[in-house]
Amino acid sequence: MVQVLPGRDAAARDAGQPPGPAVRGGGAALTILETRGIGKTFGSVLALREVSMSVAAGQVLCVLGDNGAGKSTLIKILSGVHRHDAGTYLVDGQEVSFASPREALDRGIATVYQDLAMIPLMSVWRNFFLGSEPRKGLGFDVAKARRVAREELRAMGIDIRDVDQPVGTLSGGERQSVAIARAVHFGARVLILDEPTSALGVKQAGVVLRYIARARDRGLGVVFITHNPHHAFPVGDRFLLLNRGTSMGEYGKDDITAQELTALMAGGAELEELAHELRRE
Amino acid sequence: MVQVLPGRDAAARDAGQPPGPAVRGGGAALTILETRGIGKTFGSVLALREVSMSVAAGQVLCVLGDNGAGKSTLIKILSGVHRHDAGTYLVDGQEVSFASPREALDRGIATVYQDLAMIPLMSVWRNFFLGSEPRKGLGFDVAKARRVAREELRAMGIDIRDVDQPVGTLSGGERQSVAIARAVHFGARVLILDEPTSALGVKQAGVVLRYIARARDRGLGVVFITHNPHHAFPVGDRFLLLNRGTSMGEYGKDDITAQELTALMAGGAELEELAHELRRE
Amino acid sequence: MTVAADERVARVGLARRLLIRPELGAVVGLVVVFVFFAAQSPVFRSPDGIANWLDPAATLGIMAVAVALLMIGGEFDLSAGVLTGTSGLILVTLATRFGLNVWLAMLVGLVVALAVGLANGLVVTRTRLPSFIVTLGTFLMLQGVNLGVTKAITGTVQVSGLRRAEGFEVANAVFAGTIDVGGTSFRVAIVWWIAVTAVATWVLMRSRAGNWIFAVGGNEQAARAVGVPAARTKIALFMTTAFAAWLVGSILALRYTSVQANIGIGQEFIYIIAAVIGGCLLTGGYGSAIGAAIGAVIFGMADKGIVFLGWDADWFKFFLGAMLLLATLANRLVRRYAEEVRH
Amino acid sequence: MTVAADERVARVGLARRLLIRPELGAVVGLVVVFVFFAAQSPVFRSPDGIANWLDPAATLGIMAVAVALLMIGGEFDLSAGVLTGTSGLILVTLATRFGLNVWLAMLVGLVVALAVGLANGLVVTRTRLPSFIVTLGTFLMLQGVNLGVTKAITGTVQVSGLRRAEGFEVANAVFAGTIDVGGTSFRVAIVWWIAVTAVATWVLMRSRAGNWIFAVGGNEQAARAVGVPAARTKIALFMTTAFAAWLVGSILALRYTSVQANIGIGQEFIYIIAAVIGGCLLTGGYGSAIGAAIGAVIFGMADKGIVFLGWDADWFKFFLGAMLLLATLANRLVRRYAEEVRH
Amino acid sequence: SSSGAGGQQSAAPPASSAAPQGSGASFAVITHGAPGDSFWDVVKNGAEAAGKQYGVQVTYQGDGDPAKQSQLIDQAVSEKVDGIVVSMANPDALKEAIGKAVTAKIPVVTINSGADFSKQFGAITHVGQSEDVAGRGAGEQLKAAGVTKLLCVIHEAGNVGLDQRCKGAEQTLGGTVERLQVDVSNLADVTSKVTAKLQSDQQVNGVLALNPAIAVAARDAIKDAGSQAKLATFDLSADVVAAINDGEVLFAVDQQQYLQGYLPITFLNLYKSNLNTVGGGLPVNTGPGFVTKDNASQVAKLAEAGTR
Ligand SMILES: Nc1ncnc2c1ncn2[C@@H]1O[C@H](COP(=O)(O)OP(=O)(O)OP(=O)(O)O)[C@@H](O)[C@H]1O
Ligand SMILES: Nc1ncnc2c1ncn2[C@@H]1O[C@H](COP(=O)(O)OP(=O)(O)OP(=O)(O)O)[C@@H](O)[C@H]1O
Ligand SMILES: [Mg+2]
Ligand SMILES: [Mg+2]
Repeated sequence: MVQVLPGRDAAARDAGQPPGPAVRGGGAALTILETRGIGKTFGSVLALREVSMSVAAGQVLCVLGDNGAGKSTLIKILSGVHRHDAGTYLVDGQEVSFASPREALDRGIATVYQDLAMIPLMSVWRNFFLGSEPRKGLGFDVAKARRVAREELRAMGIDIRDVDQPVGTLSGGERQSVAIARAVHFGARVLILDEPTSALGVKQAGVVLRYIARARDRGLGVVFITHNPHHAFPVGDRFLLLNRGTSMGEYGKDDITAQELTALMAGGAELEELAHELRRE
Repeated sequence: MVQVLPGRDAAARDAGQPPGPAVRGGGAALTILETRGIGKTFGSVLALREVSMSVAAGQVLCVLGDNGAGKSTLIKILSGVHRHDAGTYLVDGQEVSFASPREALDRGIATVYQDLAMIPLMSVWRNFFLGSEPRKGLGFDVAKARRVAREELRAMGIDIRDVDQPVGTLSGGERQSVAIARAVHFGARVLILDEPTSALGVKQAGVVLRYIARARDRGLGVVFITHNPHHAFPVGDRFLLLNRGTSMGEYGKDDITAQELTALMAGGAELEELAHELRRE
Repeated sequence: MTVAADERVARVGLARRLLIRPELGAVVGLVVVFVFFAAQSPVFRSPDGIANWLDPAATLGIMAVAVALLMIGGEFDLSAGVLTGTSGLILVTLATRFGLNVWLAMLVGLVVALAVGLANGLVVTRTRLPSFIVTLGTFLMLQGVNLGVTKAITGTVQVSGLRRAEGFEVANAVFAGTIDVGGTSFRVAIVWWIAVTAVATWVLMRSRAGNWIFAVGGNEQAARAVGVPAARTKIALFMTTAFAAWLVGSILALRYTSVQANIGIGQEFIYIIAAVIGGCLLTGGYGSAIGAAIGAVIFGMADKGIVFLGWDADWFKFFLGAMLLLATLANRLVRRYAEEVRH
Repeated sequence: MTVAADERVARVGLARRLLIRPELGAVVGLVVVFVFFAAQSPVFRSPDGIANWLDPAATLGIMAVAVALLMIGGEFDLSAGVLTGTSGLILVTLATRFGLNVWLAMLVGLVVALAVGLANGLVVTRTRLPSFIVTLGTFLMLQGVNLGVTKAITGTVQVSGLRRAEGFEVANAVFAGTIDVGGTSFRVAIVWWIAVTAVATWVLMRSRAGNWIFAVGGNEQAARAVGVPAARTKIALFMTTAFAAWLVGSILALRYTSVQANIGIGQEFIYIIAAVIGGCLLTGGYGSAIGAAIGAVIFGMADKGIVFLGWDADWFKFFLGAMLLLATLANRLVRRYAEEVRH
Repeated sequence: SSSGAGGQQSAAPPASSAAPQGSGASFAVITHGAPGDSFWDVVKNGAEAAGKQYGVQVTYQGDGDPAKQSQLIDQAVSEKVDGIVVSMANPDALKEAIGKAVTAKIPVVTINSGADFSKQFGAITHVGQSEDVAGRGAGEQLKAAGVTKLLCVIHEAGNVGLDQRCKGAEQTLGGTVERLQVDVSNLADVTSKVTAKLQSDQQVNGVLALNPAIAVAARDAIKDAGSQAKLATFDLSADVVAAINDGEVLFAVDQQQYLQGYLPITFLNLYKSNLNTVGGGLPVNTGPGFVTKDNASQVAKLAEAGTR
């Protein structure tokens, strides 16, 4: 169970409704996405209840929580895969209920999903541009697609042998990199990343964190899910904590230290401690 | 690119061929799995070349490497999913070439795969016991299967609402937990884990690391793949480094410090450094 | 903490929970179709009428259940229909032209049918060609064999005269007789159908093999990776279908005492249709034996109900198509209500 | 670093690389079947013989290509065969009984066919029922309509007399005429077939829609998640199939100037077979238009070749089945050699 | 050539011409013809015309699978119809079902084939012309036209009726008869297969189609192959009649199957109202007749109306 530091929770909640705009890079930040008491039920499963959050331009919101806490469900509502069935969802202050991810994309919301990633039988470059194919006359600019896909992946430190390779034959990390590279390439205003670094090597994960920072600096809003406190703390501006489908509060970076964050994520058990325990037989 | 510390590599290779048995828990460790110059080609793709490694009873071998280095390919050869096409593979000193994962399982080798995990439409308990169903008379002891599946998952800190839920509706981490709990439950002599902690929360990852330590203490050989040096160092006894399909050497725990390991995994870029970089805009 | 107390689970009515099961969706389709015809035709709902439409539903049902198992295991068998013909032809030919005892002739038919099933299974698992194309090959080849051999032996396209063969009486009573229930005679095939459905349900839900069937259909590679003997499971499924084809072929041959060389052609799709109406996924990994059995009844009711209503035969297919669509749609709507967005 | 210099890529011969393409596997099956028949029958390999077996391959090919697109998109259309009949019946009925100009009658047929395709697509995407069952419904309903309406209007099961209709000559020349190539007259349908294949190939390989087709067939949810208009893509595919059915129906009606009410029934599976022989996966997401076109030729050659060889008609289906199995097997073996263990 | 088209025609006046007696009886016609089959469609038209004329209810069903056909008979029995008309392509398979009808005191008239079993099974009479008699007639005519090697085009493999037609022709032709299997739902395929056969076997000098649509496709095939083969067919359609007039088709066997629908209803109606039986157990023959160039123009209109 996640143990919430007493007092902090309520304080953060007061401070966070609505969240004070984080001023960054000189521009005044605008809230792009906001949810108010949002909820989602699958049949008899209450996956998400009463979650409020917001992301402003130039801000990184980290969503943290145990397995099954509802992080991916929240993401999927934000990006139009699921329709919420309680609460309100606002984009640019306007209430919306996306019928399809296309509508979210058209609003400039690009997403890397945890489990809805790729078409295994399709080649890397076809996957990369899927849904946003570059045109050339009536057709699809294949040469450009190949070139851009290769370049973007190389920039991430993934050196694909052959962009014609079916995605299904890539390694787990390579596949994830393709999804991230695509979202970064097409992300216009908001970038949503659901555990993007989970299958990545240390180097590639570093590249992704740098991408997030760069997107933030370009004024995009970023929603970033991770289980790794070492990844969350360096880039996050605000931290939304979910537990068993409900929000445990939203924290600003200044309200919380890296140690506290780790403690929150680990439910009190420290990795350092664990290390000791593991050595003893 | 992985930068290998000069000198270390050759030294480790000398020392590691054949690896000195790691004495642990009082019993003399026996080499269970061993590969010598093993290789694998997919069509025109050389996924693995000339990799030698070994795992002894009561020993944890960490396999480290960039994305696409060939870690999963190695694992799949060890567990009988792929057949190697170069080199030799020995189990208990006997040359083998598994035609199916069944044969590996029959030798007590249980595996958590990175991408071949679950049957999405099947319930949790059916998935849990798949291939090793408990019998009851002629049939399948359904009551026992339900109970054991629930208990094993609870022990991992995953509190599934309903073991009758189709696996496809679980969260990413819940799904991974089911696979791990299954492998731990059925692992007899060797446990192979391909990035088991990638989708797990900090708490659940800690539980998995404890499982690994416990399996090791029970005298199982463990092959453990991870991208997280904080996970690798506490439990690993030996570290096999892969890069672009070939081995960069095998290191004993005493030959290498946690810092060196992280440096090797990250290819020189430190996360601490990165954190600084990310703060600057 | 017990499951019921989990705060993340909403309370859901019993009805809804029941409706989630694949076969109970089909039950709704069944009720819709039954009510539709029963309301309009007194004969349809009379015991005689029921015996009437249950009869073809039974033979279809036996096949649909076997085909459903195979479909859950991720494969198709297009040769199943023709194989019923092959089994029947072997039985009648051996018993009438070569003087074999009916039981012995049936045994030979069974061996041949199982061999065809084995061959289908082996070719599918060895070559990894889609079973659709492999069994299509078997389908065509068996068609040729049925016709070619029958013509060669009898000079015509049918063999008959089983009634006079030795052992016919008992075999007929066991496989093709009738049983009296309250003055109405029901076909004994209905009993076979119920037995087959019960066994198949037990295998699917309560045996290790059942677990393997769902697994190889749901994700064969993953199933192999955890040690499921995928090839053996699939071969066994093909042989099960072949067994069912033999059973149905024998039932029909014993009942009509003659077999035409083109019998069973086109039926393979009706089996698949019944299984799909009953909730099986064409992509494998999902479905139920009871569902397929119910699917067979729905098809049988629609098929015969239209005749009872006396609608113009020219439009028969039109009504049949509309009826099937409505039954499946009712099934789907109910299941969707039950599970809402779950997919 | 250029790709060719990557040390992780083994050098692979051009032949192997070519053979990986789905359609080039089918070419091998084509060559095998052609050589087999050509070696034994001089008529088969004569220009006249080629014109003869290319003729049905052309109409089959047009349908197979459209059906292949639909299958790559993850759906089936069982109503495609009957829809050729519907289109033809509309054309002939309107032109002969209601005195419409042939071109106008064709236009009406096109509108109706597209409406059927649209209905199929809408029902499949809205209800999320499997297309197998939805188009099965359409298949049965169209069968009923074809027969019922034809009987109601003409009192018989066929309409004829198109030859006397206004505009027939030109339409016949365009859709059902012949062209002379070196003294042999080839059917103009062959040209239509090549055109359809070329357009379909371009769409698949070089258009945005092609990317969407592969994606919705490979993983519809993932495709939707990145913004592919999955429903629109599928509806368009159903309408494409309907268009092809209209084209083939019109070609045949103009050629025979009469249409029977039961035309096209059972053809839907031949289309699927041709697509599968040509390398399409039944599960969607993989295949090619050229492959399907080649699959049609393989089927056509095997179908006619057996007649050219004069083998016993009773065993016809047997040989056909064996031939198809061998062609697919050759295709598969070649591809496996080319890719080895890649799956 | 002997059908006497004009005379027979008066047996099928428009329904309104005779005052319906309106007995309210209902009769079931159950044949082994698939729906949409052109031959059986004329039978259906005949039965329905008779029904209209007598004011009785006539339902028509057909299925080529003997099991299905017998189930249809069972259904009619449980509906307690006043009479059943059944074609017996496979008497063995229908024995039980017909027996049930007879036990239930429902009068049965058999039509088309199965004349030998009609009385034995308890039918009140048989109306028709068995397929092999028709086939024999066709064989004779073709022989007279000089055909020595005949191609018999089977459009439904394993169909008993079609097989009997070919066999009948074989018995009287004296030459060789080769069979060819085609797919009736794809006429381009039929043309191409017949062409293939004619191209590869120059000896064939006669083609016998068993369905008018096949005849039209075979006519094109003969043209395509540049063959001199003579073409004959079973059953009529407007196209076939035109082709006969043009000399492209030698003759069409006309079983006058309209009568096989019309007469049984008449007999059953009379049996019901007046206990009449016809023929004293001997079959009533309806054909075969032949439509040739001589009488083609007379039957052209009738074929178009679906009564020939
Ligand atoms: N389609 C569905 N049907 C039923 N239950 C579902 C469905 N999708 C998700 N759930 C349930 O909702 C809960 C939240 O799932 P979600 O995927 O949002 O978790 P998560 O926070 O992303 O976890 P993880 O860190 O493991 O990815 C889980 O317990 C899961 O079992
Ligand atoms: N079936 C296959 N066909 C072709 N190439 C393949 C196949 N399987 C793997 N590869 C290639 O082999 C290489 C090694 O893959 P592998 O999955 O072993 O990497 P990995 O070390 O596990 O990477 P990750 O950390 O990202 O999981 C990858 O570049 C991948 O593209
Ligand atoms: Mg998640
Ligand atoms: Mg891997």
